[in-house]
Formats: sequence, C-alpha cells, structure tokens
Amino acid sequence: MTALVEAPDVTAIRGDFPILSRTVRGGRPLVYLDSGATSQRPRQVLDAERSFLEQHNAAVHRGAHQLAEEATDAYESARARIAAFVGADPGEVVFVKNATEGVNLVAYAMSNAGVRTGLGPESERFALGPGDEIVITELEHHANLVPWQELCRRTGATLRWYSVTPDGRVDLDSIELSERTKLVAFAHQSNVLGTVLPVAELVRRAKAVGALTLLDACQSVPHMPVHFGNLGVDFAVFSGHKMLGPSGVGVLYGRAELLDAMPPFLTGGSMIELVRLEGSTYAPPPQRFEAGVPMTSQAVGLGAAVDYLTGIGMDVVHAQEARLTEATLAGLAGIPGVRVVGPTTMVDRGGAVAFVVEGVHAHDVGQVLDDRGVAVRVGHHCAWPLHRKFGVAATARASFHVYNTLDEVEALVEGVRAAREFFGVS
Amino acid sequence: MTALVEAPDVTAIRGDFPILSRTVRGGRPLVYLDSGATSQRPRQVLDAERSFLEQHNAAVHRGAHQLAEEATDAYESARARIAAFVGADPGEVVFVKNATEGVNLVAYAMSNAGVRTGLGPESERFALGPGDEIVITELEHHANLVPWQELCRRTGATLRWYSVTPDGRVDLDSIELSERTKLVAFAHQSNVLGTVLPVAELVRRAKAVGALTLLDACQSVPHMPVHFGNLGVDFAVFSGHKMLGPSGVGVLYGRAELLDAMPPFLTGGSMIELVRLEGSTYAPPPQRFEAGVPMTSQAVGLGAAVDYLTGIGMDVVHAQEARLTEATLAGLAGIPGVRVVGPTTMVDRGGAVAFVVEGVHAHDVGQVLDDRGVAVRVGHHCAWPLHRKFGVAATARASFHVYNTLDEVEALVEGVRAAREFFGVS
Amino acid sequence: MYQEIILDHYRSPHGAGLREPFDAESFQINPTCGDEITLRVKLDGDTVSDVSYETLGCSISQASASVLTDLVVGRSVEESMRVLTAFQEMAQGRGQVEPDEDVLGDGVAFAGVARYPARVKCALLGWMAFKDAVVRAPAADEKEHIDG
Amino acid sequence: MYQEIILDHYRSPHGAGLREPFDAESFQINPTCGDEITLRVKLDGDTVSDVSYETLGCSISQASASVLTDLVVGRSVEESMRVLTAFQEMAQGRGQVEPDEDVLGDGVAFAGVARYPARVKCALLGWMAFKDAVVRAPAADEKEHIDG
Ligand SMILES: Cc1ncc(COP(=O)(O)O)c(C=O)c1O
Ligand SMILES: Cc1ncc(COP(=O)(O)O)c(C=O)c1O
Repeated sequence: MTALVEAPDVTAIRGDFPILSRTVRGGRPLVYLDSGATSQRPRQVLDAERSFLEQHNAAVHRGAHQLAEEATDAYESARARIAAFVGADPGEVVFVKNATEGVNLVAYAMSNAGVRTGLGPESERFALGPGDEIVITELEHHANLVPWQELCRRTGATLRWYSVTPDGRVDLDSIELSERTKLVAFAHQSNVLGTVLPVAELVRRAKAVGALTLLDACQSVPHMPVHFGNLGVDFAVFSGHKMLGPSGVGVLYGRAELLDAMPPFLTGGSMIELVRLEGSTYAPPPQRFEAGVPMTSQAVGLGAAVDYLTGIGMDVVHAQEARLTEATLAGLAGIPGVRVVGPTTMVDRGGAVAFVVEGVHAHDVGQVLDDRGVAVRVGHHCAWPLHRKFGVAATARASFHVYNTLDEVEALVEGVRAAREFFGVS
Repeated sequence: MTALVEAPDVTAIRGDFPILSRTVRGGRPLVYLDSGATSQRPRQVLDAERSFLEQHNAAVHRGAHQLAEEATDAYESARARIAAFVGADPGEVVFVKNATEGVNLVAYAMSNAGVRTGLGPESERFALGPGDEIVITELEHHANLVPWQELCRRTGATLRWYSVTPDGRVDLDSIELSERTKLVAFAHQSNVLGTVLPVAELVRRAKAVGALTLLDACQSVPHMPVHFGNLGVDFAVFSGHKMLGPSGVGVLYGRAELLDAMPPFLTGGSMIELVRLEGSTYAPPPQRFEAGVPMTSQAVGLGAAVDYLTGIGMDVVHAQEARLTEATLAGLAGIPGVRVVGPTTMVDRGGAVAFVVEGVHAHDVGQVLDDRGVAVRVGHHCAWPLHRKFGVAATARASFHVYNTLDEVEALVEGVRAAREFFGVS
Repeated sequence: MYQEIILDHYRSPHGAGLREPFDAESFQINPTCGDEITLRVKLDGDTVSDVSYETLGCSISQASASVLTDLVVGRSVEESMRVLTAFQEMAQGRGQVEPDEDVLGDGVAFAGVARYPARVKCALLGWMAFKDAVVRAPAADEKEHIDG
Repeated sequence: MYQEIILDHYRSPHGAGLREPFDAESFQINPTCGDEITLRVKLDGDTVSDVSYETLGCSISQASASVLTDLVVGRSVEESMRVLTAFQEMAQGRGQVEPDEDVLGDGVAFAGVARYPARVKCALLGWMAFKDAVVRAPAADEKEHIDG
C-alpha cells in the first residue's frame, strides 16, 4: 500500500512548522516523535487564528453587529469544513474542548436521560439503569474508560470489556453482547499498540442487539481518511490538537437523529430556547450542546488544520506514516532485547509504536533519547489496564505525523541502541 | 473615585489591539462597545500564545522530554500568575473552557456526590436531595441559572431566588435562607444592569446557614481588582475571553479544602491516580478537575492577559471604565424616551449600560448603531428572566473595556439620537 | 437595509391584531433576542382566507408579518407555500439571490436584510409561524368532520 | 543526570527487598508513569532501625530508594525528616538549590535530576513512601500499648 500513494514533500511540509527547526538539550535538533500525545501546528493554522483575532473576533451567535456576523460566519464555516472532512453534516458536529469532553458529554447525557422529569419520550433510548451494560475494550485510553465507569457508578449499570489478545488485537469472542447492552465504545486506533480495530464488525454486533456505538477517533482522524457516515457509528470523538490544530477544541460527532433526541449536558447561554426561572427549554443541536461562549478562534484554527491536511491529502499522510512505522518496526526488530508491544506487521496497524527494552526502564530509555534530542513518550500513555495486561508498568512510545522523516526514525533506533549501551545491557 | 486614579494612556493601549483600527460597514471606524460579550486581545496575548506554539508546544503533565517540560512549566506558571491575580493559591485554580463549564462543574460534582457508591464521607457535604435548596438571584446570566435548574431536576432539590428591585438591586429581604439551603450562587456584577452585588452580605447570610457560595465573577474579574480569598466565597468562575485573553479558557476557583473533598466532574486522562478496568481513583486537585489534554496555549495566553492587565493596573482599568460609564449614563439621560435598565448613578455600579428607546425596538437601535460602526449587543443578553422582570423583550447594551474612549461614548449617544430620528420618534 | 417600503409596513402594518375565527395558531420565538409572534390562520377550503397576528419585535419582523398577509391572503395554500419558499430563499441568500418581484411583491424590499445574517431570523419569524400554523390547521376533510 | 553514583546504586541497590519485622508499610505510585514502591519502616524507640522496599521503577527511583536507606537507617526520626526535607528541597529546586553533602551524602548526586522536572517525582517516590510510613507507624507509647 505504501508504494501506491506518492510521498509528500516532507522538507516543504517541515518548513511550515516553526517548532520543528528548534534545538533542544544543548543544541541538538529536535526529533519530535510524540505526535500521538499532541501534534505540532503549521504556520497556516497559527495565521488563520491570528487573522481571525485581528480582524473578526466577536462573540458568535449573539451579536447583530458586523464583527459578530463575521465571527459567526467563520465559526460556522469551520464547522462545515470539519464536518465534510469526516463525512458528516454540519449539524452533526458539536464543538467540545477535547475528545475527553466529547465522551463525557455522551455519558452524562445518558445519565441525564435517566432522570425523566421534564424530558420527552424521545430521550428514553439514552436512559440506562441496573442490569444494563456499557461495553468497551481492554485497550481503551482512560478518556474512553473512566467516563463509562462513572456512568455505571451513577446509574447502577455494569461495565464490561472485550479483552485484548497477546498480539494486540481485540478478541471479539471474549464477550457476547446482549439486549441489555446499551452502548459499545471503542477506539478506531489504539494510541499504544497502533492496532486498527475492526469497526465494521463491532458496529454490526452492536446494531444486532440494538446498542449505540461510540468511536474514539482521536488516533484515526489525524492520520487516515475517515468517514463517519460510512463507518455507521452513532457517535465519534476526536481532538484538534492531535491533527495539527489548536488545543482547547475537539469534536463530538453524533448522527443527526440522535443529537436531536438527546438531552443536553452542559447548560447555560446559547443552548436554550426559552428561559424562565421556573424552567427552560433547549435549542436544537448542535447549539444544544454548546453552552457558553465557545472556543471560537480554536474552531477557526481547526478549520484551517483540516484545509491543510486536505491540501496534502489524507491518503498521502497515511502512506507517509506507514513508511515511518514500517521503518521503526524494522529498526527496533534489529535490536536485541527490544520488544514491541502491539502488532509487528503493518496489517491493520497505524503509526504508534510502543516498546520495552529488556533491562532498561522506559523512563530511562526516554531520558537517553531526550538527551539526544529525540522526544518520545514514556509511561502508560493513559492506557493503564492495557499495560497491566501486557505485564509492564510503562513503555516508550514513538508516534508520528506527516512531518516526520526516515532520518528521525534512524535517530530513534540509534538512541535505543545507545540506551542499552549506557545501561550496560548490550 | 474616578478622580483619584490616574487615567491610562488609552491611545497607547489602543495601539496594542490590532482589531480596533479596522473599519466596518463601508469604511467607518469600528467603535467596539461589546466587551461585556467578549473583549478584544492585545498583541501581547497573541504573541505569547504564538511564541509558545512555535517554541514549546507539547502535551503537559505527560511527557518527560524537554518540550513537555517547557510546556508544563508555561502552563503552571500561567496558573500561578492567574491565581495571584484573583487572590488565590495556584492549587485553587482549575482551568475550564469557559465560565459556563465552571458552573456546570460544581453543579455536576454536587449531583455526583449524591451517588455515594465508591465515594468517601468527605464528599457528603456536596450531596443534595429533595427538600434541599439552591438559591440564586433574578438577575443571573443563564450560565448561573440553567445549570442549577438542571441540578434540581437531577436531585429533586428546589431552586429559589432573590428578586430584583425596580432600580436593579438584589432585594435581600425577598427570601430567607434556611438550613436546607445548600448553595447560594450569584453574580459579582450583572452583565445587563451593571449592578455590583453586595458580596459580603450575601456570603455572610449563606455562611450563617452553612450554605456554600459560588460567585459568577465573569463581569468583575475583567474590570476591577478582585480578591477571592478576601471576599470569602467558596467557589468563583470567570472566562478568559472577557478579560483580553483567549476564548476556550476560563477558571473555576475553589477553596483548597473544598476542591480537595469534591468528587470529579469530567473524567479521563490526567485526572486519575490509579486506573483498573474494575474501578479508578482520582488525582488531587486541580488535576482531578482537568481531564484530557487541556487548553494549553490558551492558559498561556490568559497568563499574558493577566500580566497585561496588571501592567496597566486593575484600579486604572476600573477608573477608566467608570469614566466611560458615567459619560454614557449622562449622555443617554439627555435623550428623551431613553430608559436605562439598571442603576442610573455610579454607586455600586460597573460598566454595562442596558437601555431601551421608546418606540424603537432594541434590534433597530442596534442596527442603526451598527450602520454607523458602533457595535453594541441587543437582545436579552442571556438574562431572559431579568428582562421579563423589567417588562422588556430586549435591550441594547453598551459595555466597555480599558481601550474605549469618551469619543466612542459620544458616537454611541449620537447614534441613539439618530435611531430615534430615523424611526420618527423624536 | 431599511427600505422605505419596510418602514411603511412597520408604521402601518397590514392585518395586525388577532382575529376570530381561525383554524390554527402558532407561537414562535427568536431565542437570541426574545422576539415573539402569535399568528393565526383561517382557511377557506384550500384558500388562505385570513392571517392575523400579534408581534413583539423589531421593525423587520413586524414589517415582514405585514407583507406576509398581503402576499398569502386570498391565495391557495400551495401557492402561499411557494411564496414562502421564495421569500426564505431570498432572506437566506446572503444577497446572492435575485428576488422575483412578480412572486414577492413588497417582499423584495427584504432583499437587503439577507446581507445581515443576524436579522434574517427577524424577517422569517412571521413566515415560520405561518408555515407552522398551516401544518397545524386541520385538513379540509378533517375539518368538516370536526365542524359537523 | 545519570551520575556514576546513581548508576552504582541502581546496579547494586542497598537495603532492597521487603523484610520483617516492620512497624508500618506504605505503597506509593506515580500516576503519570505507573511506577510503584512498597516501603517498610522499622523503628526502634525513636531510631529508624530498618527500611526495606520493593520497587517497580526507573533507575532514578531505584537509586533514590537505595540512597534513602543509607541516609536514614540508624538516624532518629527527627534527623531523618531533616534529611528528607533537604533532599526534597534539592530535588524540587530546579537546579537552584546548592545541596549540602554533609547532610545528603550520596544524595547530592541527585542534584542534576532537579533540572528534569518530569523526573523529580521519580527521585522522590521512595522518600514520600518513607514519610508516609513514618506517619503511619504507631508512636512509641502506642506501640508499647499494642505490644503489651
Ligand atoms: C455574568 C456572566 N456570567 C456568565 C457568563 C458566561 O460566560 P461564558 O459564556 O464565557 O461561559 C457571562 C458571559 O457571557 C456573563 O456575563
Ligand atoms: C485514543 C485516544 N483517546 C482519547 C484521547 C484523549 O484526547 P484528549 O486528551 O485530547 O481529550 C487520546 C489522547 O490523549 C487518545 O490517544
């Protein structure tokens, strides 16, 4: 597959990212391999936000003066372009502060639906209680795990999970869904293992029992072409900061029909229809889920990020990351005592490579790399149960975006060798 | 009071705000009198965010590499400076996306406390149920009203409110608090009337019955010196975008002892201590309340805004706004058929001036002003019950920040005259 | 934006006030500004025989309701919906849609409103109430049934 | 950061392993990386007579626990707390605090860690466990009470 799509001009792309030309730790060029945690931003995104703020900034959906109109237009245009980027209608895109808020939004809307006072029958499908189940997988990021634990705590429902196989795949036979399964939530791509999950099959199984689905697309939307409509999921979340866009903005996608029926989460200004002290009614989606003055310039910045990614082409981004991942797997395979946690082939696999070095703790691997200018993440990467499953407290993880190069992969591999030497395990 | 504090160099200040030199509606200079909705940002804030993003951007509190350390330092340094700005300890400052989220955070933490499974006895003081009361005032912004309605819906508690007198003051005799009053939430300054509320007396009354207090400081922190510690409130909220800072960031202040005992709201990465699939434990505050990758560059930008405001001096800001408000009240008083909704003297009054023009709808006033380049807000300003109280559907509102001038006030007053002429009511 | 025609309708609105008899009533509110309209429709077979209304709103929403009565009273429901569509297209057209005076009559004066997005809702408030009321009105055969 | 002294302690940690008897045990975890330590304290009157521990962690946290045992075993509780304070001040000092070798012995090797904020928690993990365990240990008089 990597051969079919032409390679991007990475040198030109890197020129768009000011931070990539800085040095660290006494003059070493920065080798940024932590885009899975947060990506860097091109000038185009920084400029879009700045020119919005210097020319058009105002409170959106509130004012009747010219700036307010321009700001609202910029905000809604960003929504429309972001929606198109992920195969959604603009009305299906709710701006949230990060993916974590998106998951919490759905989890709280579901417990709110269980408080029936003042709600119509349309919200009933979101309600749950003792005996009902929420299903996740063992590889989830805490963001797609703890909110469901809390939902279960609030409602008395039970949390269950698909387990993970030793080669880092979801074991679809590990549990059976039932009529009591209300929602199945799962990552599109694991932020640790790199595994791409079988979305179609998970959706099919959920639909078969009438359960809703929520896709954690944090590690897919930034790295590959994604079309929520075609995937058939009910909800999906992703964050701006992982896709060359600003921090402080993310998206909850919800099928129009579901957002329409779902009770609100955060309440306050702009999400209401009619307010009396005795009670209030809610606006239609997406406004119903966007209380208060929103992250305006950040939505504009995310719109610019989507334009930038589209300009390169998401298939090109994906192919470039596949090249880097393949080289990383090959490079690490050549070092004795290095074990990759996750799939070691490119089948259904994206670009996060977590590994352990026998005899050297991940922190120490990370430190030696950092001293050489190579930035990776170490720890459990907010996927503690998964690490426990693999019997490790911490891994080192290299992750990529389209601006990374094969030379940087080489620097990583050299650094891992150096760490083994330094700690005398080679 | 206005005479005691020296006037700022407004010309120099305006030079810091690129947007203030633009023109609207066919070449008219922009007269921006809508800072109560959202303020504009000085170059210093834009530059701080940009240089953070071009030099230090990384996921905070997560990485061990140099960028991650620098980003974490910048984020925590912003927290410390913002805390000092409002008389709080850094650990008492929680970053949220806007003030609305801050109010919702407390409201949801309170209903979460009522679900006792898995919680310790320390969270009991936040729990409430049928028979308990939440008390607000009739002048609250929807952000400090609807979340409490929803909390009452979830818990069966009752919402009560202090009513507002015809001259726009809170009537402290309109209700009595009781032992069942769990929380009293009120604005520091009304975003419509400009009224400054008697915080000390409201706190005293709340404390006397053992109720918690929450201060909506959205319209005070940007405009006057505020010290939460001295005010003695338990919680407070404000938004970055109203105080020359970025959108997408706000603050929940909570007394250390309370944040320590309060159950979490949003859950996910970074707010946990220990995660197992079977259950998780939570980190100490403020991290407990900051799930997911935060609005990093926005916190940095808000830190720069606080530095900028401190450089001018909040007493200077306040005095300048008082001058503008006084001139606006005087100017409008000179036009027949114009009624100011709110106090007409400067006693306990800040800089939001809402008014109606007899025979001309607020929208039409706003439109005539907009055509002259004067941007004000029209509508109910997210305080619909207050407007109903005053028997109006909509008002026009002029609001200020330190960059506004007396000439701009003059343009407003002239514009209101023009609106009356245009609609033939003069 | 404030065409003379709009100001004329605003100063002397046509068909204002709430009248009996009516087949359906609709109450609409603009959540951003609190403006309200209560609008009643009387049908005579397939023909809109009366539209009456009470509004609490700005010049644009009042004038628009006034123009609405001129344009739909006496027309068939189907024709009035065609006018409504044309009016809505113009109002939401951001100044890009050339209005057809044959269809919209005085309504063309609202073309300028399309360039002020925040006011589009004002111009449409009455029309949305009309649409809603027509939907709520019992169909001719049901009505006979009720009347009888 | 990796001073030779640190690497020595890491390769041959002093006092490692969990031993009986003990007066109190503390389990500490670093939530950002999952590193763990279980640490036991045995007091003899007012004297720290043994510290034993098991760690799952990086070189810094292991070496720091090893240095800890050297520095506190045989000291009075009060003295050991003074050492702890000095160590903590150095570790959190961002490289600005000049460590006192008389107080900290091999501990001064950790001065370099202070310039890597993300690793400070690693260096302090054992010390936090020690502090916690000492707090949990029954006071001398209580202990007699329990023993008797
Ligand atoms: C008094 C008051 N409270 C709350 C808010 C809500 O702030 P935000 O929309 O930034 O959450 C505002 C401003 O909109 C306000 O003026
Ligand atoms: C798979 C996955 N899900 C969820 C998240 C949470 O995203 P955020 O912290 O932006 O809310 C992340 C990243 O941290 C992730 O990688």
